[in-house]
Amino acid sequence: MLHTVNKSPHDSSSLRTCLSLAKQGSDLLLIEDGVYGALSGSIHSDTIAEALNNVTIYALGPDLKARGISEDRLISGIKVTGYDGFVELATVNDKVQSWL
Amino acid sequence: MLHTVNKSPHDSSSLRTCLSLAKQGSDLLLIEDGVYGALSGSIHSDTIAEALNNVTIYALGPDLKARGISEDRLISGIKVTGYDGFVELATVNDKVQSWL
Amino acid sequence: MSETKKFMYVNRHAPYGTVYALEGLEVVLIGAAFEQEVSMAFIGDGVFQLKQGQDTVDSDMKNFSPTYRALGDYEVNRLYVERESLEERGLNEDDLMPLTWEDEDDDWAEKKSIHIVSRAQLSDLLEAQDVILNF
Amino acid sequence: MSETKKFMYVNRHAPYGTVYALEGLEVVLIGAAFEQEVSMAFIGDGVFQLKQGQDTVDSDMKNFSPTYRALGDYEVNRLYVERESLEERGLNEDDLMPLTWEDEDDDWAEKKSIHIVSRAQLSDLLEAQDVILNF
Amino acid sequence: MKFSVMVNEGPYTHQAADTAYHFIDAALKAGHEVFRVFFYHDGVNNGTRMTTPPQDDRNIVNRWSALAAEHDLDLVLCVAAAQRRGILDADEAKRNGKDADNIAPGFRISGLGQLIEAGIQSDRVLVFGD
Amino acid sequence: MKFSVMVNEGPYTHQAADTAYHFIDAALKAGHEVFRVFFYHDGVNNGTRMTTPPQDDRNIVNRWSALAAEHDLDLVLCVAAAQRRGILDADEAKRNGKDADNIAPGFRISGLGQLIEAGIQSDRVLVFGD
Repeated sequence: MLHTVNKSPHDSSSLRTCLSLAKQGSDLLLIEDGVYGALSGSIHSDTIAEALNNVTIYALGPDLKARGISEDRLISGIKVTGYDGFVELATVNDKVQSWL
Repeated sequence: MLHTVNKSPHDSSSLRTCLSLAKQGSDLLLIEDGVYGALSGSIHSDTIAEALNNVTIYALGPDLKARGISEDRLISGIKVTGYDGFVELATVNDKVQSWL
Repeated sequence: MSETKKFMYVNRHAPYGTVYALEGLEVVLIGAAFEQEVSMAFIGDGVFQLKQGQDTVDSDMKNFSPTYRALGDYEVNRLYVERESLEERGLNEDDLMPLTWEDEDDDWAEKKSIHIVSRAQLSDLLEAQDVILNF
Repeated sequence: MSETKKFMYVNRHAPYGTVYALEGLEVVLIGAAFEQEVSMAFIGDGVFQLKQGQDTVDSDMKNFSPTYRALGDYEVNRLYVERESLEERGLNEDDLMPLTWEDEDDDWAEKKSIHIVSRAQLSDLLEAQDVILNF
Repeated sequence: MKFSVMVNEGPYTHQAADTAYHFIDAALKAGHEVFRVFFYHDGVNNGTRMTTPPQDDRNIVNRWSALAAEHDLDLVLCVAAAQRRGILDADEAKRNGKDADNIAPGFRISGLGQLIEAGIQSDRVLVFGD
Repeated sequence: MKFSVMVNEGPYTHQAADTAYHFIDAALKAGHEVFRVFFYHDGVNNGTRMTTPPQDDRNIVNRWSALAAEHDLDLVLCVAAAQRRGILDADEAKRNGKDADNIAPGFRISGLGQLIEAGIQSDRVLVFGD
């Protein structure tokens, strides 16, 4: 199952709720303002780094780039993908849950 | 100064940000989904009860009523007011900051 | 048309502050006509949608809470409410509207539509769906 | 028209995810023509508006970050950024665009427009305003 | 006391448009003056006459138009925000080569300067949004 | 693979309409089928031809219309959501006694059943919103 989160973890509870319900082995794609969750060194980084033991986390490259977040600033283990990768994730997973 | 918060404290950081910046003696009015912050027994109730030492907190009655929250469920010390009271608060305070 | 699918409507917004709850409910009612396997999940502030005693007379909005009571008649009778979300908000099952449906396979016995489930159970339920729509 | 008022534009939204930052900036530019005492506050995710290196070429949105660099020419040179908001997000002053203005009362010396302030200082600044507009 | 109000969200989607309406209504009833209501961001969607909400719900657009008629309220839609969202009066339709307009009675389209002026002229400015 | 997409927010205000567009564009480029794009809530505001965004920004409405023309995409605006927000085609304008319509090329107005049908017919449904 693919989860998407499009909100900043600083402003919204969406990422926390997603992580509380995502099963081991799920994919999580951070999009839009959700990509701020991929930044290392924030007060949420430890929680997200820990979640990497459970789920594979991706961040949408075009959204990182728009916001001026370079890949060297990401939490180690988070993968960057494009819209084509988003489509691929939505294909290989049997369904998609958007944590709006 | 009058502060308004219109978001649930469970979903948004608005109330927390407001309380971190509101000065001693300020008025705070909870409106719309912000009135959920007035509920006693929630994981945020202690923080809000503590803030009552600093600021006077009001909740908009019509918004409580719409959401089925009766006054006996509110954190002790929170006052209920109507739209007329909202106007009065905006009048007696020299300005209004909306934590959207 | 293909076989029956499992549809879950996931509700995470409080009522009235935004329109998502009301318009989400409109989808559920229309969807009930399609004879799919339907359930609703109430997570986070979504649990507030089911709060008893909603009264919009002073705020001049449409009180759509009675519509939840009609869901049973449309055979929408699996409303899953996350226990942890209730507890975090200072609510319990008695705070929710008593929603029921009549089971025609059991001599029209009146049964509860609301099922309080744990976070772990809800996670399993999400995983079991074919289509998830979020409101 | 009455005397000069203190206007503060409070920015609490990240750029691009929503339009508030972009349309808020349009208000600041228009407002600069009114010769009021103007400042901007960046709180919470609003600090992300000033992040260096924004590039929207792959997302086909309008990159409005260059507009912040123009603010100095409009004599909008008091941009207050909450230090705690930066720190919570893993950012520091070097992550922000280097915004400057030229002080005509000081032989056109180039000065910084961004002022990193503590939560307590920001609270004082808010209190000192006449009009607060939120974006 | 002289109030101005900024409304940042469209009708129905967020309660902001409702709260702004009830606040203004209460302020007028208390004898205050409302200098201007400025609609910005999606708030401009409050000013289309093309809405047909369900019969059993409030009609937010008509409610604004009626309040404006009763109290000679100045309801201003920001032109830049309105262009992004497709809200037009006859002049704007002509200027932008559109074949119709959709502004509701009691509203007018103008620039952002009207918001700043409202801030200067009013004793209090309140912002309602998301 | 057969995709359907629900878009819940209007253009510009939230990035959802952009992300949905780029996702669909990428899916089509990868050779997938897009069965339907269903616009709900404020998403119906993607379907008005009355917008005039600034020259230096993307034109979200025109972008949808062009994609629909190129790929014979089915872009459906929910009728109930559209009525609340003032989006109309000629039929709806007539039915509701309005003097104009504002729907953009490539969009059609229909009922919520179209969303459920999309869920039944498609391999994947994605929701983009706020």
